[in-house]
Amino acid sequence: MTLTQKLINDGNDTVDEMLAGVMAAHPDHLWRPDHAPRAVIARHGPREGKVALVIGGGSGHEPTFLGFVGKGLADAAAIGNVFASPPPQPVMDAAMAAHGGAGVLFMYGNYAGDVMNFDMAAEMLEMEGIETRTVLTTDDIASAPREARDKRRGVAGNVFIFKAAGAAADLGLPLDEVERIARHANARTYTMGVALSACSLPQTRRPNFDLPAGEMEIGMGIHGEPGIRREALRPADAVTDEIMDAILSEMAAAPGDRVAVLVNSLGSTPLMELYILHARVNARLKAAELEVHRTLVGPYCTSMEMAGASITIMHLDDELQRMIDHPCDCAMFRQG
Amino acid sequence: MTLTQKLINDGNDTVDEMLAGVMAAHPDHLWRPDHAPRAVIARHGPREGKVALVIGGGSGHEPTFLGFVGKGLADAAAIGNVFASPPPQPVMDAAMAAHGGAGVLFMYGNYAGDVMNFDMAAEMLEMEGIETRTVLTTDDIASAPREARDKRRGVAGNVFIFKAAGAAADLGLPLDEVERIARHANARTYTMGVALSACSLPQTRRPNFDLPAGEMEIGMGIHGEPGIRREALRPADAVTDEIMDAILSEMAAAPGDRVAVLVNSLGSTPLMELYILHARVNARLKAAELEVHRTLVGPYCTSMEMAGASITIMHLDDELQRMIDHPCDCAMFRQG
Amino acid sequence: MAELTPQRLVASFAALAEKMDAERDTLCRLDGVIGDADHGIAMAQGMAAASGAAADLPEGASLQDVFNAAAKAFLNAVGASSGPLYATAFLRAGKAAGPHAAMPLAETPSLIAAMAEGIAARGKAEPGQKTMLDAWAPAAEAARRGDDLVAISAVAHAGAEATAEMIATLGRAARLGERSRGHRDPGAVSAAMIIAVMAESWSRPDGA
Amino acid sequence: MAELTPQRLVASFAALAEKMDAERDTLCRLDGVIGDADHGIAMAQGMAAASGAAADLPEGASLQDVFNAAAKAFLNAVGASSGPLYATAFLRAGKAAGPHAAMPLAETPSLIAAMAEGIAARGKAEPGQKTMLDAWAPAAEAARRGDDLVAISAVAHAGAEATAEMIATLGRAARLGERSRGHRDPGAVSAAMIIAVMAESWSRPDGA
Ligand SMILES: Nc1ncnc2c1ncn2[C@@H]1O[C@H](COP(=O)(O)OP(=O)(O)O)[C@@H](O)[C@H]1O
Ligand SMILES: Nc1ncnc2c1ncn2[C@@H]1O[C@H](COP(=O)(O)OP(=O)(O)O)[C@@H](O)[C@H]1O
Ligand SMILES: [Mg+2]
Ligand SMILES: [Mg+2]
Ligand SMILES: [Mg+2]
Ligand SMILES: [Mg+2]
Repeated sequence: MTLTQKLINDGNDTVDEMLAGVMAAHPDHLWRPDHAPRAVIARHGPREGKVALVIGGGSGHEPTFLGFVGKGLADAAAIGNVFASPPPQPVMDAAMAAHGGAGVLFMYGNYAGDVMNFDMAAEMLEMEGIETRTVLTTDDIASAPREARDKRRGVAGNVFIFKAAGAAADLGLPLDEVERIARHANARTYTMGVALSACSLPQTRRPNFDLPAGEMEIGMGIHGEPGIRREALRPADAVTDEIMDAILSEMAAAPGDRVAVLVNSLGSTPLMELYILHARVNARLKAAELEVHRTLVGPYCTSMEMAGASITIMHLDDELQRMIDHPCDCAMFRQG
Repeated sequence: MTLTQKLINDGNDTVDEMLAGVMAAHPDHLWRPDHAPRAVIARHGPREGKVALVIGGGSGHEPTFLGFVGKGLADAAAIGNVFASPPPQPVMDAAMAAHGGAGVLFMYGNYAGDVMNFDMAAEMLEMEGIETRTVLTTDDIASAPREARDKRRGVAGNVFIFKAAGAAADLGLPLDEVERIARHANARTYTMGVALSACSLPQTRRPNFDLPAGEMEIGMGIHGEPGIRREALRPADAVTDEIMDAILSEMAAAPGDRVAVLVNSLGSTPLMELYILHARVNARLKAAELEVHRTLVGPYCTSMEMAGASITIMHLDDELQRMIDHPCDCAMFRQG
Repeated sequence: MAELTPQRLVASFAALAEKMDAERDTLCRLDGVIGDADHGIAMAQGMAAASGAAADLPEGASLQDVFNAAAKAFLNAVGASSGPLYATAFLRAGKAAGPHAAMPLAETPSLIAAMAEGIAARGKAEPGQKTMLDAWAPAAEAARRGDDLVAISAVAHAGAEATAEMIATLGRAARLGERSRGHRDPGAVSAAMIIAVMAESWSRPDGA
Repeated sequence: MAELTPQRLVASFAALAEKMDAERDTLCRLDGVIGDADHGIAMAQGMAAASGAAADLPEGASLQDVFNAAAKAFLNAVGASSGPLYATAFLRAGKAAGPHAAMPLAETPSLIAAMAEGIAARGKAEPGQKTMLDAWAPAAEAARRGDDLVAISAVAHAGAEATAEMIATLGRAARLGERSRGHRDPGAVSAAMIIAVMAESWSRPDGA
C-alpha cells in the first residue's frame, strides 16, 4: 500500500518538531516553561486575579488548540500526541503556568481519553489548592441524537465556544460566571461536517480509514471516526443544504436572531471550496431571516490532510455577541 | 480514472460562486462594482491622491490574490478563471474603481498570459488618461537561472512584495517611488517550493500532472508546471536544506542582516508539516547569523489541493523592513 | 462563385466550438505535461463564447462584425494566454475581411495569414519557440504562397507535430528547458485543429 | 518455589513492549475501522516507555516500584484513553504486589485481577460496552475463581473476540451505533495480547 505523502522527518517526532517551529515563529505570542515542553502558554494572557482558561487535546487539528492561545482567548494549552489526549502532566503544567489565583477553567472536546487525563490533572491540582472547573464541548450534532447532547463530540465549534469563555475570563469575570458562559456558548453552538478523503497518522502514513473515490461520509469526526452515513459525493449545495437543514432544525431560531458562522476546512479542502459552501450557507441563513453577525472561513479545526469541511453556527444572544466581538490576539487567530 | 474529490457544484461556476461567498463573508472589507463581478475592490483602500495598487491573476491560489485586497495592501484585484489570467476588462474595471488620480501600479506574477492581458488593459487605460506602471514578480528561483531573473515565475513571495508596495502606496508615496520600492522588494525576495501531489482543475477534476506516490518534484510551479527535478520523497529537513541552500546562496546576506520568512502551504499540506519545516528554516537562518524580523506560516499562495510547500525569504533593509511592518487590514491577512 | 458569407462564418464558429469542446480533455492533458492543464478549457470556453456572440449578431452584420464579436467574446470569456492571442487573431481577420457581406472562398487563405499575423504581433513569439505560432506561421506562409486550404491545413498539422522536438523558450513551458522536449505544444495542436476546421468549413463550394 | 521477581517483571515489560511493537499496525487498523487508528501507536509507545522506565530502576527496586515506574512512564508517553487506563492498572497491580522483592508465581493471577479493577475504576465502563474491559473483566473473574494463567488468557481472548458482536456505548466508537457491530474493539484485542504475554511470562517456572 502506498504511504501518504508528508513533509516530515521521523513520524514519532512530528509533535515535538512542530512545537519547536511554532515557538520559533511566534515568540511574541507564546512561551513554554523549561520543564514542560508540551504546555504552551500565552505571553500576554494570564494575570493575577483572572480566571485561567486552559484548553488542549490531541495534535493534528492545528490551528486548534495551540493557535487559540493568546490574550483574550485561552491562557494555555496542553498538547497531546497526534489524535491523543495529553497526559495529566502537561495539563497540570499548563494550568500552573496560567493560573492567577482565580481558578482554572478546563475546556476541551468531549472524548473519553481527554476526560480521563484532564480529570486526573484536576484532581492533582485540587491537592495543590487550585480550583478547577471543566466544560466539555459537544457541538458535533452528527455524533449523537439531540436528547444525548452530552454524549456528542466537540469539533470546530470549539473556536466560538473557547472564544466566548476566553472573552469572559479576559473581562475579569469570576470562575462561576466564566463557566456559565462557557456552558451557554456550548449549548448554542452547532456543527456538522463531511469528509471526502482520509487523513493518516504520521507514524504510519496509512489512511486512517477507507473512503472510496466518489463517496463522502456525512458527519465524520475530526479524527476520522465514522459519521452517520456514507454515500455518493454530491454537489456542494446539496451537501450544504443537508447540513444546514440539520443545524437549523435543531437550533430553532426566530426570524431576526443573530448568528456567527464558521465554514471550516478539515485539511486539504481549499478556500475556493469553502467559499462556495459559504455562498450557500449565507443564502440559507438569509432565507431563514437570520442575521449573520460574524463569519469565519478557513482551516480552523483540521484533521491533518483530510479532505472535507464542517459548518458551525453559533446562535447568538446579546451576551454571546459581546463575547464573540471581544478582541483577541493569538498566534493563529486575531480579532478586533 | 478517478475524479478528484471536491466540494463544488458545476465545475464551470466555481470562480463566480467562490466570489459570491467571499463577498458575503467580507462585506466590511470588499465590494464589487455592479457591472464588474470579477473586480474586487478594497472598501477602505483607495482614496484621492493615493497610488492605486492593482493585483490579479488566475483563481485557485486563494488567499492570493483577493485575500490581499485591503487597507495598507492592494486596492483592488482582477480575478481570472482557474489558473488563467483575467481578461483586460476586469483589470480595467479594477483600476478604474481603485485609482485616485495618482496613477495605477499593476503587480502580478510573471506569466505570459497575465502580461498580455494586463498590458492590453494598460493600453486602454492610457487612452483614458490614467497612468499605469507594471512590476512583475519573479521570486521563484527554481524557474530560471540567476542571470535570467526576469524570466522567473512569481509565486508565494508575492505576499511580501505586494505588501511592501502596498505600504509604500498607503504612505502616500508618488508612483515613481511606489514602483521603485516594488521592484526593490521583488529583487530581494526568494522562493522555492516542492510538490508532493497534484492539484486538479474543477472543470475536469483530473490531476493536473502525474506524481507517483513516493516521489516529489523540487521547484514545481503553483499551477503544476514542472520543476527542476523529480526524485524520491525525502525527510522534511533534507528538503528544507536543499531549498535553504539555494536561497541562501543566491541571497548572499551578511551576518546580522534581517529577513522576513514565509513558510507556505501549496494546499493540502497542513500546519503541522509547515511548522516542522519552519523549525529547520529557523535553525538554518540562525546558523547563518541572520535575524528573523517577521515570520508567516500558513496557506498564503496555494494551488487548490496540491500537497507541498514553499519557503520564501525576503532580504530586508531598513526601507523594506518599514514597509513590511506597516499595518494592513485585508479579509484574509491582517497585520499591526 | 462560392463565397464566405457572415452566416457561413457564424457556422464556422459553431463548428470550431464543437471541435474544441470535443477535444477539451485531450488539450488539457497535453497542457498538463508541460503547462497548467487548462488549455482545452480555455479553448472550449473561448470558442463557445465566440460562437454564441457571433450567432447573436443582428441580421445584416458584416464579416468584420462577426470576427469582432467573436474576438471580444473569446477574450472576455477566457483571458489566459489564448484569449489575447485569439482575440487579436480574429480582429486582424476581421480587418482583412472588411465590412462586407461576402468574400470569395478562394480568398479565405488570406484570413489565415491575417490571424497568424495577429498572433505573432500580440505574442511576440518567433517560430521555433514551441508555441501555437509554430502551427500558425507555416500555415500563413503557405497561404501567402497561394496554397489551397487543404494544403494549408496539412502544413499547420505538420507544424504542430514538429513542436514535439522543440525546446520551449516562451510561455509556461519555457522553464522546463530540456524536459519540454518530446511533448507537443498544446497551443500548436489546437491551432492545427482550428485551421483544419476552417479549411473544411471554407472548402465546400455549397457552403453546407 | 518459582517466583515473580522485580527482574522477571522487568523482563515481562520488555516482552510486552516487543509484542505491542509487533502488533502496532494491526491494532491501528482495528482502531481505524471504529476509532481514530492510533491504538497500536499508543500501546507500542506506552509499553516501550514502561519497559524502559522499569529497566532503568536501580538495583533493589521492589515489585511495586517496577509497576509504579511503568505506570508513570506509560501515562506520560501516551495520554489518550490507554494512558490513564493502563497507568491505573499498573498502580493497582503494584499495590497488590506490594513493596516486596518476590511474589509466588501461583499468586500472579491476583495481579491480573488488580489491573482489571484499576481499568474499571478509571474508565467506569461496564462489561458489554465494547471496551478493553470486555477482555479484562472476564480475565479477572477467572483469576478470582482460581483459574491458572493459561485459562485466564483463554478467557481474555474469548472476551476480545466477543466484542465483535457488541454495539459500542462508550469511547470513540460509541457514536457509531449499529455500525460498530462486526468489528472487534482494538483495546480489547490489545488487552488479550497483554494478558497472553503476562501469562506466558509468569507461567514458566524457570523464569527464562
Ligand atoms: N507569447 C506567445 N505567443 C504565442 N503563443 C503563446 C505565447 N505564450 C503562450 N502561447 C501559447 O499558449 C498556449 C497555452 O495556452 P493556455 O493554456 O490557454 O494559456 P495559459 O498558458 O495562460 O494557461 C501554449 O501552448 C502556447 O502555444
Ligand atoms: N472508559 C473506558 N473504559 C475502558 N476502556 C476504554 C474506555 N474508553 C476507551 N477505552 C478503550 O480504549 C481503546 C482506545 O484506545 P486508544 O486508541 O489508545 O485511545 P483513543 O481513543 O484516545 O484514541 C478502545 O478500543 C477501548 O477499548
Ligand atoms: Mg486517539
Ligand atoms: Mg492557465
Ligand atoms: Mg495552460
Ligand atoms: Mg484510538
